[in-house]
Amino acid sequence: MTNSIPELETDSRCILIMGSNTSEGHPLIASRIVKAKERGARVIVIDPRDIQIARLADMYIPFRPGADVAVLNGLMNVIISEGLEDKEFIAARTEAYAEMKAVVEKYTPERVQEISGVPADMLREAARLYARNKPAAIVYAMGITQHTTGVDNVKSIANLAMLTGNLGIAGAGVNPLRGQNNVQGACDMGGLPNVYPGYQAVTSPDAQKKFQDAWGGTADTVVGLTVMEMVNGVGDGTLRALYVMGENPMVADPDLHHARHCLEKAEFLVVQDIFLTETAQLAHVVLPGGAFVEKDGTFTGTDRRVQRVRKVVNPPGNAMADWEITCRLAQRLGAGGFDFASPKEVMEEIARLTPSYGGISYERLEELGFLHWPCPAADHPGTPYLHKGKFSRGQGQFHAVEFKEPAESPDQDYPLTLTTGRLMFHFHTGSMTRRSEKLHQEVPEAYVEIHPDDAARISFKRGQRVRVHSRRGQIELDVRVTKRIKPGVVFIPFHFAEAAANVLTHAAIDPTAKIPEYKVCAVKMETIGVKEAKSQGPS
Amino acid sequence: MMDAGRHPRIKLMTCSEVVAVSGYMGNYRATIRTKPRYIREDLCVGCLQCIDACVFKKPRFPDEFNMGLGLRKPVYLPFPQATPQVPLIDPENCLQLKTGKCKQGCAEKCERKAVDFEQKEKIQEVQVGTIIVATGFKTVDPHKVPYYGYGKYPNVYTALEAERLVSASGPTEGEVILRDGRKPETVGIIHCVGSRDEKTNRWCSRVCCMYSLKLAHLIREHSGAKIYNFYIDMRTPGKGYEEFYNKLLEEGVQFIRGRVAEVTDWAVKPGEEGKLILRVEDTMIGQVRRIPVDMVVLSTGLESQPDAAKVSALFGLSRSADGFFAEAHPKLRPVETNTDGVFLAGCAQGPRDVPDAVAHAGAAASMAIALLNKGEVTIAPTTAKVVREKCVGCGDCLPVCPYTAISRVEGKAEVNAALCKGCGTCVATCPSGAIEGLHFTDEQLVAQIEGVLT
Amino acid sequence: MSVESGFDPKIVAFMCNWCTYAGADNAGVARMESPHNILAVRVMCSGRVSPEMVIRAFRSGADGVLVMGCHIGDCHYAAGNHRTAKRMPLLRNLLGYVGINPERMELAWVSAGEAPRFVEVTQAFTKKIRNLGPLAQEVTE
Amino acid sequence: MEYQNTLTTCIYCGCGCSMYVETIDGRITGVWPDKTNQISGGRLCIKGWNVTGFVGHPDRLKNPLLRKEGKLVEVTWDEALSQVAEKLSGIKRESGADSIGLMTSAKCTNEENYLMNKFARAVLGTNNIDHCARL
Amino acid sequence: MIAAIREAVAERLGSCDGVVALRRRNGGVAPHLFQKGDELAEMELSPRYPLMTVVSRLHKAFPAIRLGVVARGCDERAYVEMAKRNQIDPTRLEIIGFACTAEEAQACYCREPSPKHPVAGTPPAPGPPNPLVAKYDSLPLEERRSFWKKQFSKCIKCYGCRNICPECFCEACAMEDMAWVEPGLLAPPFPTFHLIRAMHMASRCVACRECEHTCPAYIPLTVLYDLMRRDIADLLGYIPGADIEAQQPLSLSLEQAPLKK
Repeated sequence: MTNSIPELETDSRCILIMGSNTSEGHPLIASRIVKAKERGARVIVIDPRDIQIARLADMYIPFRPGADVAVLNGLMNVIISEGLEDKEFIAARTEAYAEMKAVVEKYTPERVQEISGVPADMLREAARLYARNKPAAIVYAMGITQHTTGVDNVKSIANLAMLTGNLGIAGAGVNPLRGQNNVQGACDMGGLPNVYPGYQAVTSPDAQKKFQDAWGGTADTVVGLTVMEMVNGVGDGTLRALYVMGENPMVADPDLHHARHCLEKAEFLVVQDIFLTETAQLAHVVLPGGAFVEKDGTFTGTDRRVQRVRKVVNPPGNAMADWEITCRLAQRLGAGGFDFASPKEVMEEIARLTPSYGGISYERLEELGFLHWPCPAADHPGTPYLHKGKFSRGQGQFHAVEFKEPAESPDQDYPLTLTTGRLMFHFHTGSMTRRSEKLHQEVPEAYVEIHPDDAARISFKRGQRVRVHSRRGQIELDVRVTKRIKPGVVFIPFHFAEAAANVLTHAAIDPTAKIPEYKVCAVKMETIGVKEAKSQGPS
Repeated sequence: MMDAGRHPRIKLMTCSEVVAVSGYMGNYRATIRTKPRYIREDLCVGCLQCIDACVFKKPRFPDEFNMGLGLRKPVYLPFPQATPQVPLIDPENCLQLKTGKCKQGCAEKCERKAVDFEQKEKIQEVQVGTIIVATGFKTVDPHKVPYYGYGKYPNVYTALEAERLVSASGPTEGEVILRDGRKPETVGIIHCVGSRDEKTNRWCSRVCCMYSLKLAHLIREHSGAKIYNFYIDMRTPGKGYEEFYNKLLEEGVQFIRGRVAEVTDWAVKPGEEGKLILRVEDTMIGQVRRIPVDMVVLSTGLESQPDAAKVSALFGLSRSADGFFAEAHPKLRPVETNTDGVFLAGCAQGPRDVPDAVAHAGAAASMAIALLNKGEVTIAPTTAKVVREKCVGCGDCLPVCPYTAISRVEGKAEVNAALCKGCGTCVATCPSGAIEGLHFTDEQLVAQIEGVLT
Repeated sequence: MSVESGFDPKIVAFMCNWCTYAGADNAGVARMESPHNILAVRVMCSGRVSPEMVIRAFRSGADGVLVMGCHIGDCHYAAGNHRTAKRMPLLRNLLGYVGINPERMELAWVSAGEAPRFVEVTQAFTKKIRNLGPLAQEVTE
Repeated sequence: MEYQNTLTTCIYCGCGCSMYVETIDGRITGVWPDKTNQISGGRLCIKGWNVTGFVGHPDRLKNPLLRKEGKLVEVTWDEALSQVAEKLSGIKRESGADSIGLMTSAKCTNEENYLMNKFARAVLGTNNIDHCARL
Repeated sequence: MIAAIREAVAERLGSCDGVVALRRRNGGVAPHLFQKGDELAEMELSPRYPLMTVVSRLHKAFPAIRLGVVARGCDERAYVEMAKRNQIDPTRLEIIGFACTAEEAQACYCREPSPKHPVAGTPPAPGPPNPLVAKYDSLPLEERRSFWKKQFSKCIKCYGCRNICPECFCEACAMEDMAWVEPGLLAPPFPTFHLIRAMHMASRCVACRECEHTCPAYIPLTVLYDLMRRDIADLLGYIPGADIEAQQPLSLSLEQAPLKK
């Protein structure tokens, strides 16, 4: 996030939520938005599903999944045509505005209505609401990114923010809500094939030299493989070994039949986790890790907020904290520089090698509770919001982005659009939440949300189950009929391995980010026998 | 009474009362207090020598059995057929017990040394399977009907006192002699005293008509006096009862249908001096008459014992509006109560005469024995059951149960299925749904709600 | 919404087995006319009806709820209805506080012998609910 | 008799709520929301309140497992680590570091991610390290 | 004020095995069991936590220990209701009470902003009744329904109101009972989910306001609970937390605890 979460409550005068089921995905950020609403902030929600956060929105705009760029360009079209853009900000701090403007002018509200189903006047009203209430924050999540046009979507959002000067000021910004507790930290720490810790590019010789000197040895300057490529790699033998820590690709990866096929053929698979997940069951070696209450360390929240994690109990049996396992394994391989006594010392090394974490230490965290990176020096207070005065790359770059259809759109054979996503009560592949009794009892098994019209079309009756087919596979599920979804669109949560949504999704990925398109694929549905008639209540 | 005393499987505990009861059907524990008799039952053979040897040569104290008409000594046998045939010593009047200074003639006279002034009150606990409450009735206190002059005029007797007068073993060996020694020539017997009357008891006590007829017959036979019976309705429901009534009609007993207004000694007409005058409206001839008599007998009705409230609390019984103990069902279960294992026998449940009481008691005994013989008991399936893991022991349910079927065991509630009647009030009271009402569980009732609404 | 509009209210009536249920039975045996809207759910004692059950009845689509039992003092289990007499007024107020018309819920003592009273109570209540109109949609969506 | 409240950060979504995990004699007995945290401010979602729900679950892995004749069998740390070390160094020798891939985790701590990235690059010498940020 | 309380605690550590209070730790404040030798300087008085829940857990975990607790008015009232329901053993607890400040009493709309025998702090004037109660109580029916439906539609079913409540100590909770509430729905079904708790609060709520402070959807829950407390006082003359001897009336018969109107 370019800005920090509290600003939504205290400073934002308008919050545009797109592709984020905030109440379920980020409940306490939704709580800040509820408070902001009470303070008079305007809330716009753009989502194919009438999610809970939409119920307190000033404007709720349902649209066709995958048509994100069209809608965003449409908003910018209205803002420019009505002269609501921040001309001064554009002139002073951006570049390549003209090319973007040329593309955007083609996206009249009428055309956008045709592409995305958003009524023209609703689009105009939303654009005015966003432009006229500054500072305005854009909040988004996987609804924007999990597309073959994911990068385009994010660029369009950046365009919209820069167009209205909503960057570098409190309460504004482009705010991706990172889904996991430490996905931000994992990226910060170099858990990506193309960057060292602190986003220092692997392709830069200086970076390579820096780490070569620090560690006494490092990889070459060629970008490594992504998750998808690694899975394919073990499948076709280009990769002979795969070491998986705390991940469950067997449920999280797209096109699970393909993923299973590859992983089963891996020559050597090591899985380090706290449960025998679906992936671990295929492994040659399984190493028992420690849960978060069994180790010390830090997490970095979605607004770059570094906070302490403290050990409360010992790991069960002979399980060991993950950092200890990595150190022991490294020492076993004769490597130096892994004899850390505690995570505190690891953080000291991180601070030395990662500019943005330069001023972060356990002592400071103990006293302040948290620090926002970038925090270059020990006396630096941390940076709640970025791009104040100047973009790190200098001038903000506009991108001319054309709308592209998603990889797979509905057709006669598969008339419905499937979108997948999260639930309040579960987390990712459910290995933790489905083993927490109070969460399991809320949603014990998978279901599909369908609109009454779609239900009627397959003459669905209460208590029946359905089988959902895609070109990749099929799964059987319970059903929840609700008006809170756009007709023609169905939703399946992806937490349930036995009815994995990702059996249906396809593996088409965004060319740059290589992120699979979970949010859109074409499916069809048929009813199957009645499960023992559960009292569904008056759904 | 004799047979019960001697029956090997009946343990007769006289001078005793139940002070506490706990447990439930099949497992009752009763705590019994036995007052001291001051004569050892195991030693005394009933020769009654001690009575003669008492320092009081002549009986001086009112004999309760004869309603105070006769007298007795401090050491006495309550009544001739008393079981066990063992005298007892009245602590209020016995010099030794009252003052500690007496020649103890009785003790010396008794060769078996049965007299024991040191005897103390004894408390013991008894394990029983079932309980039969047969605490009987009390006759209506005649003072409640002041206008009949009981206590004001000496010659107004209650039926029970009259009974003692006509009894051969009574104070007057059967002679009907008034308190002032005269023999009555005319006797008036008033029915429904304290019965069928808003001011006292509304119910008919069922037995007074017949015992009034019996008294009429006996008094006439023993004293030759002229008998008047004043009644509202002559109720002779039993076998041979109506025939007995006809016999009395033939013997010339005067029956006047009307409720006696009052009994006074105001002599107005000649021949009324020294007599008790009963003013009554004779509804047969529609006139008010004044009947002078020498003696008045009040046929008092029956009501529940004064300590019925205490006894009902003791055994967990409820009481019907008339104060008698409430039976489980008036027609179908007259001897059972709402607390399983506790039965009612005789007038404790309501007024009835001897044959009915015997039949009622027989029914109670058979029900109790049937229960004991079965060894185990089939209880209603719709009882409540506590799911121990869910119960946090807050105790909100404990005071709810009218049958005290819920108790706290190791910090958690537990329902005693034998006592539970399945009303389900505790199930609804429990905030965390820790008590399931079998056959009426929440799920079943919700299914019904959903069923009727679709 | 008056009668013509075809709104036929659904009223869940919790009836105690010993008094009201028997009273209803007697009403039927005596060929008395009681409204078909009354949907009976038999419980052993009115004390068995928990507030949660009444709320669930509304949630499941009832337009009105009647809780019926023995008169105070007549309870087959001595004091089951005492607790009902205390819970239901509290619940009735609470329903009012969250905007469900308290008139939609009533507590009525009807003994086994009062068949006419059973008919009178149910008819009056049904008429009242008919005037109040359906609650169902407001609660669920 | 030991009663402790330890402040930690939630394992689930990216909000970054923090809470105190309550332990009595080392046993986890509850969770208290941290009222001073800027985001949660004394409030938690259902996952936050039940954040320790899975910790004591019987399914927790307690010992390293090694696949022998197709079945995963419990082994000692020593045997497991040496097996992994030999295999990885052998593959690195025969086919080069880039024939090994590593997946780190968004649920592990910064320190653990850093060490994993250091292990991949410094020890093995490959840039094949990614995690599910992109999933 | 805090100095006086620290002294009282230090002295109580003589007779008690430990004193439950708040402690500053890891950059925040949390409940803690102070025992002999602990650093009392770390003790704090706010932000508030339901300390009686901690006392209850410790009493159950250690059946023999004797505890002290630093308590405000609402903590003591919570203790009274919990002791009555066997969650805290009164014979093994000593209360070190202190009065709230005037602002705290105002903020909490608290009628009794002090325990009965405070060790420190002079009891301020009671706070005004929550103005929202009168306002929503006077709204016409339709407006009330639309208001509460909108409020409850924000609920994210975190169970926080129940988890933080000192009076919600049930092992199994009716709000999670499938018979009453269909699981897994957001927002939870109106009105079942919320009215179950409101009904239970009638004879238990001691108005400590923690539920409202911990609600992520900022739902004015205590408006409902204040109304329920008013009702049970009017109907049955019972004030939760007032008298440890008084049995809660809903379980008693009409003879034992009659209806006042």
